[in-house]
Amino acid sequence: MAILVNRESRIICQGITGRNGTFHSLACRDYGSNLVGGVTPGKKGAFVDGIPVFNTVEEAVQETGANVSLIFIPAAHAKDPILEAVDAGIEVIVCITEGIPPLDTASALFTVKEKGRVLVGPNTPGIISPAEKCKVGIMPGYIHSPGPVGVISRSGTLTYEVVDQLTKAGMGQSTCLGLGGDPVVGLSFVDCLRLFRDDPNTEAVVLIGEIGGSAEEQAADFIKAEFQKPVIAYVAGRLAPPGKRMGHAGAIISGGSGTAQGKIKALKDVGVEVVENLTKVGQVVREVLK
Amino acid sequence: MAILVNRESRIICQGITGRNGTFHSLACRDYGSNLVGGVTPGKKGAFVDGIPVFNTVEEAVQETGANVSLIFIPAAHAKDPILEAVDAGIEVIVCITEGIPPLDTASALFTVKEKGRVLVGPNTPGIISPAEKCKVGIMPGYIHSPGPVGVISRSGTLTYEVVDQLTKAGMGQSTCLGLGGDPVVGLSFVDCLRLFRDDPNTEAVVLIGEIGGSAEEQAADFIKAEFQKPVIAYVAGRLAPPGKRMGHAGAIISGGSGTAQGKIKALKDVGVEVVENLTKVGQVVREVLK
Amino acid sequence: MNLHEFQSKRILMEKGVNVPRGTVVYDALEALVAARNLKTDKIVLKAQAHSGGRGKAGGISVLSIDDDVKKVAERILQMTLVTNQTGPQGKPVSALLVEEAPRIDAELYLGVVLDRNHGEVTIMASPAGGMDIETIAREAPEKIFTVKVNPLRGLCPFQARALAYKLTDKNILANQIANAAKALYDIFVGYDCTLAEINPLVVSGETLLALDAKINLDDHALFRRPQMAALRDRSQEDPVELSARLAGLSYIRLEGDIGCMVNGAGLAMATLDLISIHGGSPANFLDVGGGASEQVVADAMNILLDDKRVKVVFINIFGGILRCDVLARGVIKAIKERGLELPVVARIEGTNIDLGRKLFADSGLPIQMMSSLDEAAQLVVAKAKELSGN
Amino acid sequence: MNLHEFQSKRILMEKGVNVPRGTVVYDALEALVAARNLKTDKIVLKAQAHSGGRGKAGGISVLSIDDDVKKVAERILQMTLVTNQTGPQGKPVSALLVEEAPRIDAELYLGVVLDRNHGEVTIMASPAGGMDIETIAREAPEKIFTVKVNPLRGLCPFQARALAYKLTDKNILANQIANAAKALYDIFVGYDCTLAEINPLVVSGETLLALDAKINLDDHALFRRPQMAALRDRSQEDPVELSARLAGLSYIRLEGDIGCMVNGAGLAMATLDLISIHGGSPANFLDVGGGASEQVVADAMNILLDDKRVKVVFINIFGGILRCDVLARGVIKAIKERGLELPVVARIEGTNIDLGRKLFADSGLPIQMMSSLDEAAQLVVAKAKELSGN
Repeated sequence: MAILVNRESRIICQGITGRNGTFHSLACRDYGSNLVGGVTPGKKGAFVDGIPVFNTVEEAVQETGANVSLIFIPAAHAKDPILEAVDAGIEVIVCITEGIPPLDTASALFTVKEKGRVLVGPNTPGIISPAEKCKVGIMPGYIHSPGPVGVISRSGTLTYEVVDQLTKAGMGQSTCLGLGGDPVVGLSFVDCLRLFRDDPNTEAVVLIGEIGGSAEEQAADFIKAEFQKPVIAYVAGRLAPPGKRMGHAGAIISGGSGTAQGKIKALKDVGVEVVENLTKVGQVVREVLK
Repeated sequence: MAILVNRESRIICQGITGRNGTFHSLACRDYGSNLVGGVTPGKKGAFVDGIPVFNTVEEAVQETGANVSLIFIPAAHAKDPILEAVDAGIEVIVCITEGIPPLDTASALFTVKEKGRVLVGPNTPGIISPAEKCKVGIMPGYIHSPGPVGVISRSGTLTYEVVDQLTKAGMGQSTCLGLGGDPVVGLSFVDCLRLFRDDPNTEAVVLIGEIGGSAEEQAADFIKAEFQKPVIAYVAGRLAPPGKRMGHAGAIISGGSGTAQGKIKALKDVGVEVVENLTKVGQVVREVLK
Repeated sequence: MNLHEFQSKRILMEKGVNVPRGTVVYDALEALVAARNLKTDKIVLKAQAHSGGRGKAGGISVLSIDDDVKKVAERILQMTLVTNQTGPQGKPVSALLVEEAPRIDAELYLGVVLDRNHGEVTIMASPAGGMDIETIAREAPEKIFTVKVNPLRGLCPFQARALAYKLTDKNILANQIANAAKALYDIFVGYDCTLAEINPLVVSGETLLALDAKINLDDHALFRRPQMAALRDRSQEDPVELSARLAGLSYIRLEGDIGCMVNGAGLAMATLDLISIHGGSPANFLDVGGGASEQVVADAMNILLDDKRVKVVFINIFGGILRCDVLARGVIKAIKERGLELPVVARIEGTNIDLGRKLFADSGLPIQMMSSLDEAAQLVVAKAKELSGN
Repeated sequence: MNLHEFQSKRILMEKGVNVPRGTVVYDALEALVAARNLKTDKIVLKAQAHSGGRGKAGGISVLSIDDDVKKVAERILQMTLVTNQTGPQGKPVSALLVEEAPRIDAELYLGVVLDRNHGEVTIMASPAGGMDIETIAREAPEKIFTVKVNPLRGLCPFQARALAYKLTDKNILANQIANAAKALYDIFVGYDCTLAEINPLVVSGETLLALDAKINLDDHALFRRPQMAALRDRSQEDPVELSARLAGLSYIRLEGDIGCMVNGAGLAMATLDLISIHGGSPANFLDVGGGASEQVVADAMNILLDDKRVKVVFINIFGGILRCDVLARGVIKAIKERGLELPVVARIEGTNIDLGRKLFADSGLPIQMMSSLDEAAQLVVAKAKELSGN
């Protein structure tokens, strides 16, 4: 078991004939994911290393029964494929694209929510469920291993760092997700915690936050109200100066809100084990799970 | 009992300080309706014959607990007050205004439906529930009487004609509604039939249709599937030439669809008693109810 | 309000849709010059009038440049087009469109309407262009593809693209179809249309051309589209309907001999139906509206009395907002000013009925008052038959 | 990207919001002429620099027209403004805004931001203008009124009106506030802003004036707002941050002495935190990004080595998309071209790690490779302390 994606997921890639689309579609398939098709308007009838390409998501869904989509479309045009996926009935949409204008994301998200779908990202490394051999994203698959720890993060390489520690410490992962580094993203910490709460194969959750917004504070409220499994957290950006975007568009302290200190406090206050030294996360998780 | 409005309804009028707004608000109150307030931006603190006026619907709802609104705002600006009523929590919105650009209505309707509210009209005479002494509209109250017949219509004076016949024939009405003569309107025949189906005080329904659109055909489908009470129908416009708007913007036969003949057939096919001579409607209802 | 083909095509061009090269002209010599300036072999002359079926009615002529263009142009410009949409009185030809006749490899259909049931804008496309959409719907419904557009979200590029790929596999055409769909949607929403249609949209080599186009505007939104309202061609409207509209009345010409004045659109339609049931034939639909003043009622009465075809006038009023006394004053005013040569039957009911009846009685005018609507209708029909000698 | 006050005010004016009369000038004599041309008694000189707190830092001066305007203008134009928002290096003054100082009866606040949690555009208004919104939120949260706007539906007139009536009962002011809210919303959405703010929005008699305005644009949407991108004032940017941005890097200047190169924003922040835990102080945030090429890595290395403050360089890479061999080649390339005078500590992990380690080993460069991140950080901090003599 896992959350959101698993061995039954039927995955398409929107933008499959682009450089990144091709590379990562094949990497996902190599990992074990069920890549059933791809979409590039005007390329119907082509194949990417055996994966059939369609003109529209609607066609791809009709022909392949796809229910998950991985999007690699340049930021300036990325709103449209998200809406296309929603309208075609795709349930889980993973948008890797970085730098989509936030108003575009916000407007697409309105339809995503109205139709009850899941958008992971944008600006996310994606999702991976190791025991299910299902990877829908750009993370290096080999650092993951199956196990009982759910990982949710707003960051890419920082997650790899933590996952690497977990795997090396002998603790595999149920599902790892990146929420995305943009100011407006689809799936939230709370959404993921709700899913992990109901996933019997997840015994503990590592939550990797960063400065900006209030997603961690909302996670804290949710944990207090209805999350019983142990949560270990790390929050990046204690040294970030206000008003500066720390690489991620969403990682910005504005007007004194969204600081790492505030988030750490909120999480500690509801009993979350907050690790201050990044390199100790694996060790702390092991102690908690013992 | 009745549908949609009753003696508990707390009604405000948007545009109460205009000529029609004032006249009909007072006429509704005279009939017995619970007119608790009115809205005209900039007129806060004024009173219309004792009825308090507010700047915004939000304020009016806060101060009066209103849940029904009657709208008299010129067509060019009527979309905004509908949305204002929805956002302020008004449950039943009766829009009398005629001639709202259909794209404006369509766009407002999207929010109305998303929030699960009821829009009656636009271009409707309104709703009246005689036994509840509640009138929210512009119909002449005195021709109505309490009783077991529900009346739904796409027309104003044609309804008065029928109601007059019913009252004179000794058959009162539970609730009478005008759906509105515009191409795009909120509440439909099907919506009303569903409400009348569940209203114990309604024993039969008179459905008054006209050319244009397919509301009558949809009503026929619904009646066949899940409406057991007797339905007596009249459909106006058998002589209407195609392509001409017969007074109502919505009463237009386009490309051979929306004809009276087609609607009459659809209704007859599902066992509805279709009266061809308007002047016999009262008589037929009496026979059916005997 | 309808636009002419040439007006619709200009709007399409502004939105980037290709149309055949051409010029609109108003006389035969101009037509000849325009035809020569096209510097092409095959040209087409198209009558500009608000009606479909212009071809069958002789309003469209495909010619070689060596033919007598001037003579054909002259003939078309002088026509009154009678088609199955115009009624027997026909429509005058307002202008002539002189166009190159392009090579046609395929004819598509593209149209935008408002879906009344869901309040969504609907784009329809079909590979079976050339015939009207109702015919396609009847004969080959599987050849109609539609996209529904939520008015808040607007048309998304993927929707236009998906529709286009249903008509063709060729990318170069699909892109043009998608662009045309977007243009047509923008026109529909941007100008508040009731219909925006390109039929046929022809494939001419690798280019898509709007060979014919129809844009109808919603009268209720013209107030905010003044640049469109300015395109109205009053010569295409029935003069009586036009003057009624200017007086604030809703009037539709029919083919019978009983002049009808009613308040409310539904009751007006029902009145026509009732006359028909009793074997009569109404000359018109006329709704004086809920808020009619004495003057508007008088204007309405004058329109009926001016109509040479009318043998008897039937007034059917259920006073709601319109009070019966106002109605009576208006009717009496009109008759007093011009005299009365026709029988008038009136059935009035509703608000201020007693006052209305009294005004009629006191006027001394020979207006026959009836209290039963059914009997009133029968009487009107009988009188009309008697007067027409049937 | 931020706009200057005078740029923001121009945009507001275009959208129909009143601003004080004024002129932007670039030297003191111009300032004097501009002040006289205002033909008013009381004027204000405002330093144009991308920072709040300009008043406290001496960048804003209210003068009588009889004062020595030229002298004050000269002083301000030559300033480097150091405020609590600029960091110790301050911001140069790019220009001077010379304005009339209007009568002020009340100070309101009006601002638009994007609500990250719900993806709704949020308009905030307060009668407690003049102080910043965070201060109002802390000291008088009941004085902040907000309207959330669904991006598909857009701002409805009633929403702007309702917000306005929360600030005033006077219709003449309420209409102006509603119009200003609409203008600010249109600017926010029309130009893809991260912030559009008027603070204070002053009541001056019966007129509303935007006394100060701040419009910040979203860098990710500048591609579709070329007219806005053209307003960028590069003199307001840190030169190193600017050149890093042009090289495709994300660099933020900090105040310490340890130069950091990391891939990924989160890991980069975490690396700073780790250095801090061990008592060190980073000189910068530097994310080379996932898709960095050898050249981009080399550029990043050069930025660190060019920084006179940097005593030791810390490379922390977890290769995902970025392969460790590419990283190694870029670092080696930069060092080979310029030589190396600083100690470099590298901890690399992930994709192609063996190849990366081998490249470093074969290069013969004195780069200290570590496999434990924690130990690497400790080593870096120790080296920095040693070199600074602490």
